[in-house]
Amino acid sequence: MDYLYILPELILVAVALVLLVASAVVDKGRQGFIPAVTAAGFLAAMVAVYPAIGQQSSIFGRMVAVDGFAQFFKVIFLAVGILVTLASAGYMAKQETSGGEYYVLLMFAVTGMIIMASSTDLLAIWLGLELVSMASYVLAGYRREDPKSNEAAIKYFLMGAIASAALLFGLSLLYGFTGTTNLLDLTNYEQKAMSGSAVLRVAMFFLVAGFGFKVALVPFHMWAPDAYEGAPTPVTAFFSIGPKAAGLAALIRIFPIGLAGLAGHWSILFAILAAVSMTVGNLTALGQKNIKRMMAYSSIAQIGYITIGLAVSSARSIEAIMYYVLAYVFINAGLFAMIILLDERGIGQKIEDYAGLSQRAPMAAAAMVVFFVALIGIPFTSGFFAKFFIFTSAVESGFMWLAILLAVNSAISVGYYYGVVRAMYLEAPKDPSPVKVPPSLGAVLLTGALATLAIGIFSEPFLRLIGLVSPVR
Amino acid sequence: MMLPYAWLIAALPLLAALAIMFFGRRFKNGGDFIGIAAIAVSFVLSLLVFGQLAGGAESYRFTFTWLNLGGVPVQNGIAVDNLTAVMLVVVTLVSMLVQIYSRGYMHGDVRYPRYYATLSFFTFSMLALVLADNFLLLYIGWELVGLSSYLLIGHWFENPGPRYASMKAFITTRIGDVGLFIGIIVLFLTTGAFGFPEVAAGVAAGKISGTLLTVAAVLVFSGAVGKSAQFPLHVWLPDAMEGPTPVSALIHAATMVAAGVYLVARAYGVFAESTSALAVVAWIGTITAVMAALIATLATDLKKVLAYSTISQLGYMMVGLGVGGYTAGVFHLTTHAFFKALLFLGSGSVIHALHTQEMHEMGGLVKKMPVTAWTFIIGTAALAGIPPFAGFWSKDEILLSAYHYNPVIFGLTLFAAFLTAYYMTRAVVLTFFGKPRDHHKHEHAHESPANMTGPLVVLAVLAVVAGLPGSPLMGNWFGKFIHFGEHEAEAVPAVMVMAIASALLGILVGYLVYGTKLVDRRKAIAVTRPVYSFLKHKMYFDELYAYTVIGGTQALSAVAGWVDKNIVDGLVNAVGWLGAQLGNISGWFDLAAVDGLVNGVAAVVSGAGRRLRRWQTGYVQSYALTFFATVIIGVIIYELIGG
Amino acid sequence: MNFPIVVNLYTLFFGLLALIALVAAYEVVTNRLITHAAFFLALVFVAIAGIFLLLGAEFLAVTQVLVYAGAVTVMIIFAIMMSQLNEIKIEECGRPPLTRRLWLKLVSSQWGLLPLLFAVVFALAMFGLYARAAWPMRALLVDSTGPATTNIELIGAELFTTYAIPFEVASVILLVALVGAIVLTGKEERS
Amino acid sequence: MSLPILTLIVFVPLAGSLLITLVPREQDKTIKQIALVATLISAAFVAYLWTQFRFGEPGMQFTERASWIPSLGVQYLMGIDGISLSLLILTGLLTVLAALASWNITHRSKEYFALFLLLCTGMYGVFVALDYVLFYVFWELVLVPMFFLIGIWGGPRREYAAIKFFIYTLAGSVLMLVGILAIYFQSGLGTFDMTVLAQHKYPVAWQWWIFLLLYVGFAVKVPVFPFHTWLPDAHVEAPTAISVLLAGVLLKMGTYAFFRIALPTLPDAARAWAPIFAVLGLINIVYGALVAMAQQDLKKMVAYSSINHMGYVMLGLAAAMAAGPGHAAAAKLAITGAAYQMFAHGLSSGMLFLLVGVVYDRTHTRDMNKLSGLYLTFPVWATFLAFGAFASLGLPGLSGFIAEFFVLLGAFPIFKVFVILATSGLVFTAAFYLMMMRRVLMGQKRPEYDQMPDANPRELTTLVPLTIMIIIFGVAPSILVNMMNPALVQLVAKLGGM
Amino acid sequence: MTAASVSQIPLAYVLIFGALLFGLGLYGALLRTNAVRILMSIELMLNAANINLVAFNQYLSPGYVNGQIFSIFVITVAAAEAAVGLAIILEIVRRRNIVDIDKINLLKW
Repeated sequence: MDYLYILPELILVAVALVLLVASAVVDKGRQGFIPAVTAAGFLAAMVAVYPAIGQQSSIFGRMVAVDGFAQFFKVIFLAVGILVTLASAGYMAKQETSGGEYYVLLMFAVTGMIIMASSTDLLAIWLGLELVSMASYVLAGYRREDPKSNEAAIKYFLMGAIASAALLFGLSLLYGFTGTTNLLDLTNYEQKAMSGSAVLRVAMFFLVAGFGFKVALVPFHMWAPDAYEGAPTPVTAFFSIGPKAAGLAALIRIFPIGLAGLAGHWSILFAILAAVSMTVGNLTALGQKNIKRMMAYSSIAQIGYITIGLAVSSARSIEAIMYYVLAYVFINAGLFAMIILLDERGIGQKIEDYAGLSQRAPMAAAAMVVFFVALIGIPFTSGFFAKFFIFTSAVESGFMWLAILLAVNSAISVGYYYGVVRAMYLEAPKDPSPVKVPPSLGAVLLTGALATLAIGIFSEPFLRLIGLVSPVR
Repeated sequence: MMLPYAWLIAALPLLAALAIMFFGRRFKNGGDFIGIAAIAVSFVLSLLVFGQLAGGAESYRFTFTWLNLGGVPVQNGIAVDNLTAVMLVVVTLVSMLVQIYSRGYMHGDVRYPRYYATLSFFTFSMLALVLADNFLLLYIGWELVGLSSYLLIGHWFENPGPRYASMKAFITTRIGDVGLFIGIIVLFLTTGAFGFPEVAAGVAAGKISGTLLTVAAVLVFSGAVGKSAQFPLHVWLPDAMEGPTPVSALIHAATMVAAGVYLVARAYGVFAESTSALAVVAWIGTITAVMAALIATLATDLKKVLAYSTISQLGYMMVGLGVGGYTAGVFHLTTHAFFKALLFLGSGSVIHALHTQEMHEMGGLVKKMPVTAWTFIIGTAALAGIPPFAGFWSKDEILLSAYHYNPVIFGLTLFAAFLTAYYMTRAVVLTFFGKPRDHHKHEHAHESPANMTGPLVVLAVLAVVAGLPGSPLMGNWFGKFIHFGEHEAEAVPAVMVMAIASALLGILVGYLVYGTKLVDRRKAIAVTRPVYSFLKHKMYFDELYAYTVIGGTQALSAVAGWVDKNIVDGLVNAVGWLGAQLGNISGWFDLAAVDGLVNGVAAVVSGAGRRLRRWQTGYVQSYALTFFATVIIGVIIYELIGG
Repeated sequence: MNFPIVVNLYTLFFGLLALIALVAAYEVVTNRLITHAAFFLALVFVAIAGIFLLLGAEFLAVTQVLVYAGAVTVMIIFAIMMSQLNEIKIEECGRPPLTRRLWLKLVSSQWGLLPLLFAVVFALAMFGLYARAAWPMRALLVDSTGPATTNIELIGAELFTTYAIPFEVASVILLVALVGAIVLTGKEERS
Repeated sequence: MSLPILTLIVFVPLAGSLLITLVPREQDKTIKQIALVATLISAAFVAYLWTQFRFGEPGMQFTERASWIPSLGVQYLMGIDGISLSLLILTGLLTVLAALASWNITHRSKEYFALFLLLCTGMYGVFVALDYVLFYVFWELVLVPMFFLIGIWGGPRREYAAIKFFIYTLAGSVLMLVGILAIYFQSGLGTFDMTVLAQHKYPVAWQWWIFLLLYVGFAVKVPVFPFHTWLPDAHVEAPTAISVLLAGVLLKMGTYAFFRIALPTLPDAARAWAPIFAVLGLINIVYGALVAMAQQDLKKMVAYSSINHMGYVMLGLAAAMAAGPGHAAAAKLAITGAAYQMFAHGLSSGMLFLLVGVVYDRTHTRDMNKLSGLYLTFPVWATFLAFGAFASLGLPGLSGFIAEFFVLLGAFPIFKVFVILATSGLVFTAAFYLMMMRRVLMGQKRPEYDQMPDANPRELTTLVPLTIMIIIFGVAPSILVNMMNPALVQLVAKLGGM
Repeated sequence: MTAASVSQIPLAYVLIFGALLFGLGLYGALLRTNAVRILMSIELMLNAANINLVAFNQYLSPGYVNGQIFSIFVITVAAAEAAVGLAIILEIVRRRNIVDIDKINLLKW
C-alpha cells in the first residue's frame, strides 16, 4: 500500500527512463515529441498525487512523510516542471547538442526536489539534494559550445561539492551528538540538552551553510549570479524556481519542525541572513546590465524576504512562506518565459535590448509589467499579499526591524525593476518589427500572469488550503 | 413701503453688468444705455428710500441664516438706516452722472462695453457694501469694490503705467483688508456675531474691552486706511490716476475711497467705546490731511493735484470722525463726493479737450471752455470752503469739533484748509487764466459735448446746494438725520470766522503767486529751496519705497539673479519688494536643499550597489573562501558572544 | 572526554595508519606532479580502509577499497592521462589581482607550511569543541532475535528495510551522473 | 439599498478600462467616447447618491459589506459620510472634465484612456473604502497608472518627475502600512474595519509614534512642507488632464486620510500633534506663496499655489485637533473650513490647470516671460483665467474665500500668532496671482500668437461648469456645509475627548 | 573485534585524525588552482566526514549501523560526483585548454 503514496516519484523515474531510451534510439530529426511526453509525465505524476491527499503517515522506515506539506510542494514542483518544459521547448529545439537528455535530467531533478520536500530523514533529504545538484551541474553546462555555460557548470560544481562536503560534516556532527538522522526522532529529543550543546550549534552552522548555498542566501550566494548568467536561459529559469523552492521546503522541515530545540540560535542566524540577503540582493541588482544576472540578484532578494518567515518561524509565518513560494514560482516562471523568448530570438540579454518592447509585443510587455509590479509588491498582485503576510507575521512576532527593512528594500527594488519597465515603455525600439510570441511561451506567460493576479485577489482559498497543509500548528 | 425692496437698488446694476458683459456687443454703442437706465432707476429708488426715512420711518433690517456650522448659526442680511440712505443717494447719483459723462469721454474706446460692465459691477459692489448689515457682507462688498477698482485702473492695460498702478492699488488695499479681516475675526469671537447692531451691543455690554477693544478697532481702521488711502498706505491713489478720469471721479473721489470713512461711521459703536482708537483715527486723519495738502501744492499734473486733494479731504473726514464729530465727518463725506466728482469731471473735460494732464501746457482756457471753467471754479470754491458753497458748512463743522477736541489738531486742520484753498487757486489759475502756454493745443481746444457738460452743471448746482441741509439755514437738519449719541457741538462763531479767513487767505496767496507777476516765482523757489524740492518730490515717499526696493533688489538679485530675472526691474511696491526677496530665497532653498536631500539618498544607494558588485570577482575559489569564512567566523563569534 | 594518552597495540597500529594517511594526503595536496598526487590519493583511501577495519566496519572497509581506491582513483588517473594535463601550457587569460599572486607565491612552494597550518588550525578548533562536548552514549542495541550477527548481516538487513528509498535514490544519482558525463563529453558527431 | 451603488461607482471606470483594451488601436474616437461615457456614468451615480443622501444623519450611509480574507479579518467594506460624499462629487465632476480635456491626446490614446479609467477607479475607491486593507490597496493602485500617465505622456523631464512621484509616495505609503498594521495588532480586535478600530482606546504614548508613521504616509500626498518637492515636477511634466486630477483629487486623498483615519483613531496623539500641524500649515501657506512668486513657469506657479491652499486645510485640522472642550465652536468652524477648502481648492485649481493646458496647447510654452498681452489675443480665455485667479486668491463671494475665512476664523482663538502670520499669506497669494496676471494677461499683444484661436467650445464646456460651481459655493455654502455637518460634529466631539 | 578495538582506541584520536584530514582537504579545495587537485581535495573532505560517521557509529551507538550506512551512501555519491566533476573539467580542457581555475573568470560583476 505504501508504494501508492510514492507513485508520483515512480512515474517520473519511469517516464525519464523511457525518454532516455527514446533519445538514444530515435534520431535527432524526429525528437519533437520528447517535450510533450515530459509535460505529460509531469501531469500524470500530478494526478498521481491525488490518492495521498488527506493522508497523514510516515512510511518506508519513517523516511518518507505523507502529509499535506509534502503534497503541496509536490504539486508546486510538478507545476514548475511543466512550466520549465513548456518554456524551454522552443529554445532547446534550436540547440545543436541533442535535446532528449535535457528533459531526462529535468525530470530527475524534479524527482530529487520531491524527495527533498517529502523526506523526514536528513540522509534522504541530503540524497535528494545531491540528486538535484548532480542534474543541475550537468544542465548548467548543457550548451557545451558556449564557454560561459562551461564556466557556469564548473563554478556551480566546485562550489556545490564544497558546500555538500561542509553539509556532510555538519550532518556527521549532528549524527554524532544525537545518534539519529531521523527528523521525527529529533523533534522529541528533549529541548534543553539540544540547545545546550556546542557541537549542535556548530553542526547547525554547517547545515545552514549547506542549505544556504542551495537557496543562494548571501554570503553563500556568490555562485548564483555567475551560474544564472552562464547557464542556458531555460536552465536559469529552472534554477530560479526549482531548487530554491525545494531548498526552502527542506529548510522548513529541518529547522522549524526538526531542530525546534535549537530555535533560539538559528532564528537569529536566519534573521541576519535574511536582512543581509535582502539588502545586498537589492543593492547589487541596481547597477546590473544583464537581465539574467539582475534576475539572479532579484531572486536572492526575494529569498531574503522569505527567510524572514523562517527567522520568525511562527505558524503564521510558515504559512506566509508557503504562500510566498507559491506566488514566487509563478511570477518568475512568467518573467523567464519572456527572457527566454528574447534570448531565443537573439534580441539579447542586456536590459537596453528590451527597448520599446511594449510596441513590439504589447501583451507580453503588459504581462512583464504585472510580474515586475508583483515583485515590487503593489496591491492586487500575489506579490503584494505575499509580502503583506510575511510583513504581518514579522510585525506580530515583534521582528519590527525586519518588517521595516522589508519595506525599505521594496522601495529600493523599484530602482532596477523600473529600469526594465522604462526601457520597455519609455524607449523607442531599435527595430520596430513585432515580436511574435510562440504558443508554448505564450501559455507560460498567460498562466504566470493569471496566477499572479488570481493568487493575489482571491487569496482566501489559497490561504485556507495552506492553513490545512501547514506542518506547524 | 419701499424699504423691503432696498436690495433692488443693488441688484439692478449687477443685472446691468451681466447683461452688458454677455450681450453688450450686440447693441449699437455697447449697451451703455442699459447701465445708465439701471443706475437711473436705482437712483430714483434711493431717493424714495431717503424720502421715507427722512419722513420719519424707522430703519429696516432683513436677516437670514446664511450658514449653520454645526450649531453655530452665521447670520447674513441687509439693513437700511439713515446713514445707508444718504450713502445710497450719493453713490447712485454720482455713478449715474459719471456713466452719462463717460458716454462722451470714453466714446470710441476699444473696450467700451467692458468699461460699462465693470462700472456697473463696481456700483453693485459699493451698494452691497453700503446695504450690508454685518461685517461679513461688508467685507465681501469691500473686496469686490477693490476688484472693480483694479479692473478699471487697468482699463488701458496695453501701456505699462496702468499695469503697475492697478496691481499696486489692489495689493496695497489688500494689506489694509488683512487688518480688517483680523479685526472682524476678533470681534466675532468676542461678541459672537457679525451684525453691526449685535457687535455694538456686545461691545457696549463689555464683552470686549480695554486694549483688546482698541486693537480690534485699530485693526478695523487699518482696513479704512488702506481703502481711503490714508498715511502710510496712500501711495496707490496718485498712481490710480492712470485709469480713465470718469473712473477717478467716481471711484477715487466720491465713492470707493469714502468706503473707509463709511466703515468707521458704520462701526462707530466699536470706536466710540475706545478713546485711544478715536485718537488714532484723528491723528492719522490730521497727518494725512496736512501731508497730502503740502504735496498737492507743487504737483504739476492736474489729476495728481486732485488726487492729493482727495487724500487730504479724506484725512479731514477721518479727523471729523476721530474728534467725535460723527455728523460732521459724514456730512463732509457727502458734500465732498459732489464737488470732488465735479472737479475730476471738469479736469476730465479739460484733458479730453487738450489731451494732456500737465498744467504748464494749459492756461487761458476760460474763454475756450466757459462751462467747464465756471463749474470748475464753483467746485474749487466749495472745496476751499467759501461760505455759501457746500464745502464751507461741512469743513466748518469738522473744524468746530476739532476745536473742542484738541487745539493742535484744530491748528493743523486749519493750516490744511489754508493749503487747500492755495493749491486749488493755483490749479484754477494755471489751467484757466493767464496766457495759453501751448498754442498748438490751445488752438483746437473746444468745449466738451453736452453729455459731458450736463453732469458738470448738475454737480455744480449740488456743490452749492448740498451744504445747506447741514447749515443752520435749514436748522441743521442733517445733524438730526444722521447723529451718534446726543451731544451737539455748540457753535463757536470764532471758529467759523477763522475758517473763512484761512480760505480767503489761501486764495489770495495763490492768486498773488500764480495770478500776478508780483512774486517772482524763481526767487521764491530759491528761498524755499529745501522745502520746495522736498515737496516737489512728493515727500520722497515713492523714492523712499523705490530706493529701498531697487537698492535691496539689485543687491539680492546679484545673489539670486538666475532664479527670477524680471523681478530685478524693481517693483515700485513695498509688498511686491518684500515678497520678491523672500520668494527668491525660498525658491532657491526649495531647489537646492530639500531636493538635494532626496537625490543624495538615491546617489548613496546606487553607490553602495556599485561597490557590492565589485565583490563578485569571478574567482570561484574566492566564493568558496567567503563561504567557509562566514561559517568559521560565524561559529567563533557566536560561541564567544553566545557563551 | 579528556585526551588520554593510551598506548597499546591497537593505538600504535591506528597511529601508524593515521600517519600514513596524513602524509599521503599532504602529498596529494602539495605535489607538483598531478599524477603522483593521484597515486597518493589511492594510498590515503587504502589507509582509511585499514582504519575502518580497525574500528570494526569491515563491509565499509571493503567498499572503500573497491569504490574509492579502485574506481574513483582510476577514473581520476584516466582523466589526467586523457587530457595530458601535465604539459598544458598556461594560457594567459587576464592577470589575477595582486593579492592572489602574493598568496600563490606563499602557497605553491614545495615545502609550504600553509597546508599543515590549515589542517592543524581546523583540528584544534574541532578538538576544542569535542573536548567540551559530552558525547551521550546510547545503550548497546542487543539484537535479541538472532545469533551474534556480523557487521555485514546487520548492514544488509538495515539497508534493504529502513533505508530502501535512499538506496533507490542513490542508484538514480549514479544513473544521472552517468548520463551527465556522457552528455557533457560525448563525441561531437552525434549532433 | 438594493443596488450596490458604491461598488458600481468604483468599478464602472474599471469596466470601461477593460472595454477599451479590447477596442483596436485605430478607433481613436470610440476609445474616447467609452472613456467619457464611463466617467459620466460614475458621475451620474454620484449625483443620484447626492439626492438619496440623508443629510442630518451622522455615521456611515450606503455601507456595503462582503468578506474578502476572513482569516485576517479583511473585509470588502464601503460606505460614505458627508466628507467623502463631497469629495466624491468633486471627483465625479473633475474626472468628466479631465476626460473632455484629454480629447486631443492622439499618441497611444488606447493605453492613455485605459490607464486614465484605472486611475478613476483608484480615486473613487480611496474615498469610499472603510476597510484599511481595501483603503491601502486603492491608495497604492493610484500609483501605477499615475506613474505611466506622467512617464509616457508628460513633458521633457517626465521620467524624472514620474519616478520621483512614485518613490516619494511608495515610501510614504509603506510607512503608512506599518502604522495600519500596528493599529491592527495593538487593538487585537482582529479586524481591519476603520470604524471599529476607531472606537478602541489606544495607549497615549504608543499613539504618538503610530501617528508619526501615518502622518508621513499622508503628508507626502497632501503635500506638506518637507515632502512637497515632487509636486511641482509632477505637475509641470504631467499632461493637462492628469495635472487637473493630480491637483483636484489626489492631493485631497492625503487630507481625507487625516479626516478618516488619523484623527478619529488616534485622538490623543492628534492633540499632541496639533501645534506641529499648525506650524507646518503656516509654512505651507507662506512658503508656498513666496516660492510661487519666484516661478517663471505658469504651471509650476499654480502647483506651488496648491501647496499654499493645502496649508489652510492643515491649519484648520490643527485647530480642530487642539481644540479642547472650551473651543468646541471654534473647532467646528475650523474643521468645516478645512473640509470646505478641500472642495473649493479642487474647483479652483482644476480650473486653473485646465486654462494653463489651453494656453500650452496653443503657444507651446508656459514661460511667463514669453506670454504677454493675452487679454487681447485670447479675450474669453483671459477672462476665465482672471476669474480662476481671483477665485484662488480667495476673493470674497467665491468658494475660496469661504474656506479660508472659516479656517482662519476657527483657528484664531487657538493659534493666534499662527493665524496672524497666515493672513500675511493672503497678501502674498494676492501678490503672486496679480504679478502673474500683469505679466501674462496685460501688456502689448504679441504678434506670434495673434492668429491663434481663442478657447473652443469643447474647452468652454469644461470651464463653464467649474465657474458656476465656484460662484454657487461662494454665495450659498450651506449646501455643502449641511452635508458635511454631522460627520464633522462627530469628529470634533471625538477629538475633544467627549 | 569491534568491542575490543573500540575500548582500546579513544574516540578523540579518530576525531582528531578526521579533523586533520578535513583541514588538508579544505586547504586543497580553497587554495590550489588545479581543478583536478581541487576535486581530489574534496574527496579527502568527504572521507573525513566518513571517518567521523563511522567513529560516531562504533563508539557512541554500538550495535547500530546507521552511521555506516550513511557513509556507504556518501561513498556512492562521492563517486557519482567525481564522475560528473571530471566530465565538466575535461569539457573545459577540451574547449579552452586551461585547467587552472583562476583563468576561468569570464563571468563576473
